[in-house]
Amino acid sequence: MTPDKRIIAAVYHLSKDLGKHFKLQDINLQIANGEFVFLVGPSGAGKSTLLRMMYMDDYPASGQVVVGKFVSTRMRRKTIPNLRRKIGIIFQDFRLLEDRTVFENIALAMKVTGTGMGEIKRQMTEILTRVGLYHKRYDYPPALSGGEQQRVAIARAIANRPAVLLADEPTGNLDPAATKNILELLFKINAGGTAVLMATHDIDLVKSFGQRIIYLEEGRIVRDKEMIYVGDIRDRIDQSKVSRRAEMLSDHEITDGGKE
Amino acid sequence: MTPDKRIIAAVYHLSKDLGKHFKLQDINLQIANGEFVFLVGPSGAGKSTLLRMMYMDDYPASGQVVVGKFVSTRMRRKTIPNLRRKIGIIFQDFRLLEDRTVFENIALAMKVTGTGMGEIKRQMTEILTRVGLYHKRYDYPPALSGGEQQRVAIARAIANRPAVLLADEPTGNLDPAATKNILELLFKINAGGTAVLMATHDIDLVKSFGQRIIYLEEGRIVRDKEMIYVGDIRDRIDQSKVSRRAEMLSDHEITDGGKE
Amino acid sequence: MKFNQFRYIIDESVGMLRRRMAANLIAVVIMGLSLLILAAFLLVTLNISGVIEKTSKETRVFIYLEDGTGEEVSREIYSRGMGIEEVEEVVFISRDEALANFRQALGEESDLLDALEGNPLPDAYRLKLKPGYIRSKVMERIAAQAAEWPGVEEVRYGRKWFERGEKLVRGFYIVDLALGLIVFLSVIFVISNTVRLTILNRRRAIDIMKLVGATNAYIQVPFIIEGALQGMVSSLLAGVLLFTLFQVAGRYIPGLVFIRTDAVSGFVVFCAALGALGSFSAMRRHLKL
Amino acid sequence: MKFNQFRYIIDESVGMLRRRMAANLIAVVIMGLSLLILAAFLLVTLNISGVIEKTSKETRVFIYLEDGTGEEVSREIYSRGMGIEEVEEVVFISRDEALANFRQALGEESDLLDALEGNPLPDAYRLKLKPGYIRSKVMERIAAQAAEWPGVEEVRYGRKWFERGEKLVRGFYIVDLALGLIVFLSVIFVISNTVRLTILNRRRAIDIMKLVGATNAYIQVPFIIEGALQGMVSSLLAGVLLFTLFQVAGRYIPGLVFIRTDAVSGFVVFCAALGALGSFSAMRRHLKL
Ligand SMILES: Nc1ncnc2c1ncn2[C@@H]1O[C@H](COP(=O)(O)OP(=O)(O)OP(=O)(O)O)[C@@H](O)[C@H]1O
Ligand SMILES: Nc1ncnc2c1ncn2[C@@H]1O[C@H](COP(=O)(O)OP(=O)(O)OP(=O)(O)O)[C@@H](O)[C@H]1O
Ligand SMILES: [Mg+2]
Ligand SMILES: [Mg+2]
Repeated sequence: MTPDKRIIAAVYHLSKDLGKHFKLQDINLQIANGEFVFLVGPSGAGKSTLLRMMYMDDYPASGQVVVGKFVSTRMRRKTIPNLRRKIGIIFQDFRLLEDRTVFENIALAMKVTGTGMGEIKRQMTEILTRVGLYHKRYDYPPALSGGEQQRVAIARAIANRPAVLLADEPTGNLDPAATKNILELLFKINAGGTAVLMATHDIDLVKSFGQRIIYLEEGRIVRDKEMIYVGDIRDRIDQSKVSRRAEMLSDHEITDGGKE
Repeated sequence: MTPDKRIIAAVYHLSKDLGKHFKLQDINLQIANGEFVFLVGPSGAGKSTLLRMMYMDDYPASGQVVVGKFVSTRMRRKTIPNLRRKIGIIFQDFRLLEDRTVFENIALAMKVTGTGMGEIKRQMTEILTRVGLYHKRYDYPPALSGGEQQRVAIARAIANRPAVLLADEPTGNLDPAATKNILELLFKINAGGTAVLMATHDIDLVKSFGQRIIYLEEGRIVRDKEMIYVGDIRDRIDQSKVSRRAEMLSDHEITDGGKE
Repeated sequence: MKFNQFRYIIDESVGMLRRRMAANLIAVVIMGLSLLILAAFLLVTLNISGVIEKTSKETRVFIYLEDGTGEEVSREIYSRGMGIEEVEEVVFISRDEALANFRQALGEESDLLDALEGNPLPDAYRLKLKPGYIRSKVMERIAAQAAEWPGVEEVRYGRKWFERGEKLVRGFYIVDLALGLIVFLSVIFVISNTVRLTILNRRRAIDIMKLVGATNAYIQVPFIIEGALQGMVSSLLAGVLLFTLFQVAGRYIPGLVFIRTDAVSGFVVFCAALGALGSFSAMRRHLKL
Repeated sequence: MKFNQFRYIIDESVGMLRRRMAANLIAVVIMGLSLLILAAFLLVTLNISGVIEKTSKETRVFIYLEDGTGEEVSREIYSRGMGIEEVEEVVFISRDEALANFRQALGEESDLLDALEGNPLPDAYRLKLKPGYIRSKVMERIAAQAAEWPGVEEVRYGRKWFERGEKLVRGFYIVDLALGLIVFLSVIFVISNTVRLTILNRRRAIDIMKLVGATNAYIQVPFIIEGALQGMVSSLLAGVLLFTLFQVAGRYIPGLVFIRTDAVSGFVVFCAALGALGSFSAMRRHLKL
C-alpha cells in the first residue's frame, strides 16, 4: 500500500434490522482517502440504508461506522453537523428546499460551513456551470425537470469540496449524455482528492469504468472487487482482481487494532 | 390502416411557454388505440411537461390535446376527474401519499372509480405480486427503497386497467432486472389493449424493443419513428421507417376534419 | 357505483379524522377557546343588560297631588293619566302608604322619621309606562304635560338617575356591538385559518388525490365534515367550559342567568355550520377545485 | 468564521420571516386576539375591582352620641376612638353638619326635610380605618367595643351593604383568578401550538437543513426569533386593539382606567419571551435536536 492510503471512511461488522423483511448483515467496507467506489445492488438491496448509516441519519444496531475522525459508537448528537459539513451527500430523492431557489439551496450548504457570501457568489458560477444550470439559478425546484433537480442536488453536495462524497443514484433521472457529464464531474472531483462512494443499480454503467465495485444484495456484501483504475486516478493501480475484502479487513486490523 | 386504429390520444399544434428558458413548440402526435410509444429526450426536453398536458394538469397556450372523448379546448374543470379515471399515470416523482400504506395508496385510485372494497381486495394480490411488493403492502412509503416506491407508483397506475397509460420515467430507480420486469409488465398491459406512452431518457433501453419512438428535444419533436413491432403486438406491423408525423397529421385531418 | 362512491367518501372522512387526530385536537381547542370567549361575552352582556333593563323597567313617573285635592279632581287626574297612550297602569299611593314605603327604604336610618310631626308626604299617582316607552323623551313629555293638570303639585321620575342609566345602557350596547363584532370576526377568522392551515398542510395529498381522479366531492366532503365536527365539538367544549365558569361565578355573584338551552343548541348548530362553511370557502379559495 | 455563522443565522431569520409572511400573519393575528382577550380581561378586572375598592375604602364607622352628651365625655370618646389600633382618623360631625349632608344626599326629595321640627339627628364621630383593616370582622369588633362606651347611643357602619360588597370583592377575585388562569393557559397553549404547527409544517425543510450540516443554533435561532417577534407583535396588536376599545368604551362609561404604561411594556416583553420560549420548547419536543 502507498503511504497516503489512509482510511477515510469505513464500516465494521455493521448489522441492523429494518422492518420485518430486511436487514443489513455484517457489512464491512473501507474506503481510502481519494478512492472512487461504486456500491451496486438491485432495488431494495440496502444501498440507501447503508449510506444513511454513513452520514449518521441512522445508527447500526451492532458494529461501527467511521468517517474521518467521527466514530458512530463514540458520537455525540451535537457533533453530527460537523461530520455532515465534511462530507457531501447526493440524496436519491434530491431533498431540495422547495421554497428556495437553486442558488439558495446550494448556498445553504456553503453557509452552514461558515463560507462568506462573497466567496459563495464567486464559487457559485463555476458550480452551476459544471452541472449546466447557471441559467436556472433563480428558479425554484418545483419548476425544474427531474434531471435538473438531480443536478441541483449534485451541485449542493460538491459545493464544499468535501473529503467524502456519498452519492445515492446520482444519475437516475439523467439521460446518457448528462450521465456521462456527471460521472466525469464526479471523477474530476475524485481526482481533486475527494473519496467518492456512489450507489447505483446500473451495473452496466459502472462496469465500463473499471473502478472498485462493491456488490450488495439483500443486505449483504457479496463481492468487493477492485479493478484497474482508469482516467485521472490511473496513477493508483491495484493489480489484484480477486475480492479484496479479506485483505482489507486484515489490513485494518493491523493499523487500527481489534475493533469493538 | 387497420380499421381498429382509432386515435385514443393526440396532441395538435400544442405550444406553451414555460418560464424564460423553455417552451414546447408546435407539438403534434397521435397515439392509436392499443399502441405502445416511447417518448425519448434528454433531461429538460419537456417530456414531463408534455405528459402533464395530456392528463390536463396544465393546458396548452395554443393547440389542442385530445384523450379519448376529452378535448382540452372544450373541457370543463369538473370533468377532469372523469378523464383521470380513464387513464393511468406513473409520475416521475412517484407522488405517493406518505401517510397511507402501499395497499391504501393503490386502493385509493380504485376507490375513486367506484370499485367496491371486495373487488379491490381481490385484485390487489395480483397487482402487488406483479410488481413484487406483496410482502410490503402494509408498509408506508417513507420506509420503502426508491425502487420500491417507484413500483408502488406503477401498481397504482395500472390498477384500473386504464385505456391509456402515461408513464414518466417508470424505471429510473430500478435495477436492470427490475427494469426488464416492469417493461414486460407494461408490454403485457399493452397487449391487453391499453395504449402506453412511456417517457424516458434512456435511449439505449428503448431502441432494443423496436417500438415507435418519439424524439423530443428542447421542446420540439425532432423525430417520430415507428419501428417494427415486436412481442405481443407483433401483429400490427408498420414497415415505414420514415417519420410518420406528416402522415399521421393528414390521417387525422381525414377522420376528424380540420382542427382550429 | 353511486353507493360505493358514497361509502368511500364516508370511509375517507373517518380515515382523515383518525389520521389527523392531533391536528384536529389542536384546532378544536383553539376554536373552542375562541368560542368560549364569544359565549362568555354573550353571557356577561346578557346579565348586565338584564340588570339594567330590569332597573329601568321599574322606573315610574310620580304625580304628586296638591295638599287637600278633592276626590273628583283626583279621579280626573287618574283618567287623564290612563288617557295617555304610553301609560299602562296608574296606581294611587296614599301619603300613609308613601311614608311606610319611605320608612322601609331608609332602613337603619328610619328612626329619623320618628322626629316627624305628622306626615309631610303628599298623595300621589304612580304611572307605569308600557314596555318600549320607558325612554327619557317620553317621560319628560308626560311629566311636562301632567304638571299642567289641576290639582297636581309636582311630577317626578328620577330624571338624573334615569338619564344616566339610559346613557349607560346605550353605551353598553354600542361597546357590546363593537366588541361582539370583533370577537365574532376573530372566531370566523380563527376557524377559517385553522382550516386554511389544514389545507395547506394537506396540499400535496390533495393534489395527488386529484391526479388519480378523485372528484371534488371525494376531496371536499371529508374536509367539510371535519370542519363541521370541529365547529360542533369546539362549541360544545366552549359550552361546557362556560357552564363551569358560570357555576363558579354564580356561587359568588347571585342572580346570574345562563344562556337558554335552545340558544345553546342553536349556537352548536351555528358553529357546526360555521366550521363547514369555513372549510368550504377555504377550499374554494385555496384549492381552485 | 464565527462572524459568518452569526451573520447567516441573522440572514436565515430574516429570510424565514419573509418567506413565511402569510403564516406569520395568521399566527400573529390568532395570538394577538388571544392576548387581546387576556388584556381586556385584566382591564375589566382592574376597573371593577378599582370601583369596589374605592367604595369599600370610603366605608366609615359612625359613633352616634347620646343627646346632650357633654364636652368631656365627647372628648373621652374621641381619644378612645383614636386609641384603637386600626383607626386612622376620628372626625367630629355635628348634628347640623349631618343634617346638611343628609339634605344633599336626598337631592330632589330633600323638601321632605322641610317638614322637620328642629334637627332629629345626633352628633357623631366618624372613624376612618387604616387601609388594610377595612374588613367586616374589624368593623364589627370596633362597633361592639364602642357601643359600650359611656355617652354612645349607637354605632353604625352600613353592615349589610359593606358585607355584601366584601363578598362581591372576594367572589370577584376568585372568578378573576379562575378566568385569568384559564385565559393565560389558553394563550400559552395557542402560542405553543401555533409554533408547533409551524414546525410540523417546516419539518421537511428542517430535516434537509440538518442533513446538509446545519447546527442546532442555525435551525433554532430563526424559530426562536420568529417566536419572539410573533409574541411581541401580537402583544402590540392586542395593546392597540384594547386601547381602541378602551377609547370607545370610555366615551360611554366615564372614569375608566387604562393599564399603566410600564405594565404595557412589561406585557410586551413578557409576550416576546413567551413566544421565544414557546418556540424553544416546541422544538425541544418535536425536533429531538
Ligand atoms: N425505516 C424502514 N422501515 C422498514 N423498512 C425499511 C426502512 N428503511 C428501509 N427499509 C427497507 O430496507 C430495504 C432496503 O432499502 P434501501 O432504501 O436501502 O434500498 P436501496 O438499495 O437503496 O434500493 P433502491 O435502489 O430501490 O433505492 C427495503 O426493502 C426497504 O423497504
Ligand atoms: N412551471 C415551470 N416554470 C418554469 N419552467 C418550467 C416549469 N415546468 C417545467 N419547466 C422547465 O421546462 C423544461 C422541461 O421540463 P420537463 O420536466 O418537461 O423536462 P423532462 O423532459 O421531463 O426532463 P427530465 O428527463 O429531466 O425529467 C425544464 O427546463 C424545466 O425547467
Ligand atoms: Mg435507494
Ligand atoms: Mg421529467
